[in-house]
Amino acid sequence: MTVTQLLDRFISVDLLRSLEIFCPELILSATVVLLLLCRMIGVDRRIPACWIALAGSLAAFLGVVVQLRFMQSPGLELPSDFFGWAIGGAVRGLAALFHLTEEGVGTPGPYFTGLMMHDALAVMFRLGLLLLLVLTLSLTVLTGLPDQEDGADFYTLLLGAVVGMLMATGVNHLLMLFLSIEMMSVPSYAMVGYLKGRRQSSEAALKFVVYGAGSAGVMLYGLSLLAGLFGTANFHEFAARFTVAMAGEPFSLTSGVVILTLLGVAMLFVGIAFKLSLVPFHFWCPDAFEGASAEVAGFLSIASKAAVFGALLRFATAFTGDGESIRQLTSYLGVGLAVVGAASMTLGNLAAYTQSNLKRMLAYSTIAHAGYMVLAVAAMMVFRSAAPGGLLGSRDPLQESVLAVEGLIYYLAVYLFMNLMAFAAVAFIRNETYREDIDACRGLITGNFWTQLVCVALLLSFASLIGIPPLGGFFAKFLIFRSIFVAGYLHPVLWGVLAIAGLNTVISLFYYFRVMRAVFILPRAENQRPLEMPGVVAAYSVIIALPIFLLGASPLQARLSETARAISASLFY
Amino acid sequence: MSPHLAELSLAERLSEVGWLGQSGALLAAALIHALLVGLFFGLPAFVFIWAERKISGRIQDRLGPTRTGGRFGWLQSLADGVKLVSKEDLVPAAADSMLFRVAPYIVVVASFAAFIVIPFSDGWIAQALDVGLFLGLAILSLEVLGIILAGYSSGSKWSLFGGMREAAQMVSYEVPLGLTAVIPVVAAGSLNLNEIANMQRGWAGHWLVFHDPFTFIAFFVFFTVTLASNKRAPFDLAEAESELVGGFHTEYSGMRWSFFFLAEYASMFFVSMLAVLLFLGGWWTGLPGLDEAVIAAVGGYPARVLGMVVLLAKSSILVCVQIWIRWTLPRLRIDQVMTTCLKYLVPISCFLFLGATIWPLVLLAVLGRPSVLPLGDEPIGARVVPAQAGLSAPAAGRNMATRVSRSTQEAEGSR
Amino acid sequence: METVIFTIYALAACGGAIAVMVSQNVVRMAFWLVISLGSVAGLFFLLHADFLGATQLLIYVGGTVVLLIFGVMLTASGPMLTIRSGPGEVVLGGLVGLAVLGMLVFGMLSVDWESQQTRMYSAAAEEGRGERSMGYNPEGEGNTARRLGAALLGVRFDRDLGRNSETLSTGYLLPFEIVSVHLLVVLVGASYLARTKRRRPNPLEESLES
Amino acid sequence: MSDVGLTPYLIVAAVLFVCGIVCMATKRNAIGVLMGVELVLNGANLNLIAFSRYGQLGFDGQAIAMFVIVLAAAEAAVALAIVLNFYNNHLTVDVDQARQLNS
Repeated sequence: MTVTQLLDRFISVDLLRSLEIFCPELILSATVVLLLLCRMIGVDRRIPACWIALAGSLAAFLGVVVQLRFMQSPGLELPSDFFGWAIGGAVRGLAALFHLTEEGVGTPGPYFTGLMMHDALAVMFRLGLLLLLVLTLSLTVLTGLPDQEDGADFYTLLLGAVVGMLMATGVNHLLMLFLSIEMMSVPSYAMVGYLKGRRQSSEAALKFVVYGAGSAGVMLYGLSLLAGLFGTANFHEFAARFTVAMAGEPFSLTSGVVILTLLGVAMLFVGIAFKLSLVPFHFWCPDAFEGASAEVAGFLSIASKAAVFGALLRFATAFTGDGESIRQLTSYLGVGLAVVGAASMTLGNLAAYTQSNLKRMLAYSTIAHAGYMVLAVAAMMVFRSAAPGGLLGSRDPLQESVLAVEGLIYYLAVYLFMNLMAFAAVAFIRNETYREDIDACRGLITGNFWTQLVCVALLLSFASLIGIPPLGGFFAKFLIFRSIFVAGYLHPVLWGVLAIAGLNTVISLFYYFRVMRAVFILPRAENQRPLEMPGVVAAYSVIIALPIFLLGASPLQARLSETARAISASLFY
Repeated sequence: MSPHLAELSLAERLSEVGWLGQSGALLAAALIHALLVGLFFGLPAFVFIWAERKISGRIQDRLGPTRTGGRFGWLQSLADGVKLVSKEDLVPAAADSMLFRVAPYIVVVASFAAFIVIPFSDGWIAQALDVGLFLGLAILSLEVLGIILAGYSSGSKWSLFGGMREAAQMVSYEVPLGLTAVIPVVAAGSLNLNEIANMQRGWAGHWLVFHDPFTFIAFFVFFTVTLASNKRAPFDLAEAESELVGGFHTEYSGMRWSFFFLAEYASMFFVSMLAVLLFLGGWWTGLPGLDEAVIAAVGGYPARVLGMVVLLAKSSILVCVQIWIRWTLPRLRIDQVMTTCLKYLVPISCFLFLGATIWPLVLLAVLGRPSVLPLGDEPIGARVVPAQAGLSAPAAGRNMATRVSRSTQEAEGSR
Repeated sequence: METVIFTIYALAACGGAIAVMVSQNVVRMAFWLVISLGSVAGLFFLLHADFLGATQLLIYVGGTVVLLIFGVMLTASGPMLTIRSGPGEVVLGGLVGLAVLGMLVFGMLSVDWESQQTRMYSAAAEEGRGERSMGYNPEGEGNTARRLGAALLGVRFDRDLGRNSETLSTGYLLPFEIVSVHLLVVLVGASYLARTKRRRPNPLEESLES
Repeated sequence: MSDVGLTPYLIVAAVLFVCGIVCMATKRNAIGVLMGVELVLNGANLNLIAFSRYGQLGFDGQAIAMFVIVLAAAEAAVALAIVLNFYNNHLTVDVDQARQLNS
């Protein structure tokens, strides 16, 4: 093959398709440039930066919607009923607008010469992330976080971080893993320090950046060990290469390959655990969230978690395969993850109990929820390590891992709405009372009608965070607990983890209840007037709180859960 | 021995001598190169300090410097050297003594090491790298470290101000420096200085400065930026003697002080050589007839010595221009220095860079060939090593330098 | 000869790193860091990664460290320069460090790298990728700029040329392009943070401050 | 010409990494911590390039190391801006003095 042929081939086979799949990221990047250009030529006096950012992220969101549509029904067939036909027609129009085609977006598989992976999972995660971006943008517009002058800076950072997150959901290469984690971290350091005149904010940013840079360094070292040991940086070659490297030796902790692999994975996990705020690497989280504004904290708590879980799923599945030694490794990693998860939820819930600052309390609750979610990945790893026809009996390990990942996806979907609602409520309360501690919420229910609506939305979100039955949070937790229970047949340690998780759910009840008590039962302090929130704030709260219901006890629940299962299956088949 | 040195034509040539043997030839080649690099580093200081005195004396009508020190005052530099060596080496009490002592060495080592990437003539290069230009700029950028450390460690506020100014200035000017240095690279398609210089063989119209309008402007921007990165007037804020006493070297005396000066003149010479190699045809005279006549008359190898003389002459002219500018223009203020860089030089060099990348495409579309001047038989775009040669068959197409030198040798051998 | 050069660079790199760790003065730390990073650049040259060595010198030593020293000068005033760490921390950190180092070195020594490489090579050959060379092609040593450039373009001439395979080898077009967006965003963020205080105060912030 | 082989490079990289880790753990000056991070990143880069020369990683190691250098520079820039911002607000760069947020 000659140089020209190779170039032609690269452009025609790979590049054009990759660019199609990459369209949401491209749109966001273009929006960033547009934002800065507009400020340079002074257009931002007439068109505020937030509208440009919102338009860009909506466009990217629509692009992903079309991609998802292609994934679900190849060829974009039009359904017979009128609404389906209208929606299908609109999607077709959008597809033509974005130049998305069946050959490009519709076919799953690696793109950009194997650096990234395109499948339903990636598309779904990106859809969620872009939805969150749109919601966060609207929230900042409502609460007026960036002023006219600095709007372009803030939205540039926000969109830049989201580009990194979108990429993290589809990583298939160690470099892309590191790159996407850096791309989401570095702008978020700056976002945490966004209120730069405020002492707390700069302190939070300093802690975040110092710990973040350190964990990124450790992660990179682990990455270099793995890449060197396996002689490749592509995820899908890892399992095979590990088997080759072991060369038939038994799996033992004295073998150099095993030591280096475990060290490498552990170091790489340091970086991932840092972003997920899992237990030994969680200490930045309360400080950073307390110092940052509530909008930024809410965005980071959801978005960086979701994106990194996407990356973690892919990284974890790279270490699963056939062969005795790789099975051993997988089960070690799975049990290790489960222990980390149990530790995080315990510490998070216990520490949250003593907090008086709302954001700090929510930060600890975030740590606990990350613990629940990582259990799903742990269960998935344990299932993947099962030898065929082993202890699981009649259950199919692969099917069970699909269910475990389904639990994670469902949890993340619910978590998006319930956690965003909680942080949005903090922002609304701050705007009214200029305070962010639990006492500030006392007697919130005595406010005007709109304030009461916000209170109800907050109640829904907290109830779902606890996992009270009819709401989405319950089903999400149930799915994960079920997977952990089944995985316990393979590793009895997981039953212990399950017991801890159950206990934690009870503990969490108390601190969420403290806030609820302040909001609904305690009277307003003497010298404080009842709050009067604007109606648009209440409308926003209702829009976010509604899906918490829909994902719970609603006719849609079964369909949503099925969608999540189909999506999680795309990771394995 | 480092693998690169073994490929050098000089070593190959020496091994033909016979009684030297293979390793002896390598050693001899290494010695000769070390000597060359050392000379190129050390001599400019003496020559150009003398030149600076003479030129400034003429420019400002000051007769003193033109009358002292032997015939034409050539002994003056030597007398300076003797004086500096015999002076006491003081370390102030407030200084951080270790850093204070080390800082001049960093500066000297940086500007000395930069010369290893310079081809003095076709193939005469201490370290034949295909990233020569990039490495040269990288090493040159280390000089600032020594100056900052000197400024900081002196324990004097004048020095600290000087160091800070230097840091701010260098860090900002590195951007346009890099961008303008890349423009001839874009035109030539190589980072190898030897290759770039050899591509400018032939008529002076082949010199990259005349390659397109963007390289033409880029040359002047490059020259301006190198003035700043060498902290030469009008950008000599780091040592502005009328405001900061002596800037970063206020507290230095004797040998250590002279090291800073040695380094300054050496890097003046270095950037001038870089400019000549990148834009002004390197060791080619610009008259193909003359080049060929010389090669035919004295043979390929001695012709390189003459090539080196050509390179030296061109660079010396540029150094004289630097001196001329120093004694003509007033010093800028620090804010003016930063504005010049960030508001003017950076956008200009970005624009030039974009232009230089688009130019060949425009020419191809309009004229159907990648060069305006129909000079010579091969336009510069065609002279770039085909990508395939460098990539798929590395042994065959190692780099142009060795190939050119080999072909010259073969020609000699056949004769 | 290579061993001698390697020893010099390796000792300088490790010595510099240890001095950074031990030193208590920030500016001296920066100096030792320069020594260490510069020697690492030397090791890169020894490993025939010329472009990387030059990049290391230009970006790390000439850029990042200068930036760090700049930061030291802007923030350091007298006592801040030598903030000492407590002895307990030092002992604990040292012990943990030694443990990690011991584990890493033990792992590295107990892997037989040569046989690993042979096994990987034969495995790659079985998968039909036998053209993949052992290690970085020593024939083209040092000639890295063009290879790297082509890889950043997204096409791996060094691997895919002369091979009729359906799949293309990993090219780095995407990171190369997207890193520019990242740098732009980061630049905006850094300049926002380092800019002087805004002109009109934000009432929200003031109230939160009190 | 003698060849050094892979292991010595890996050990140098491990020493750099560990020095960086200890530096991050023990330094109280924020800029000192950042210097530790630089050391860690350099250890990783040296690993990558050593594997690229002697291991099966091939040219990918150099490409990855290239991006790492760029990303590290970007990170250092933001970190430094944050340190400056912190200094403006607190008049210190001591990380242990950053304890307003502990409750």
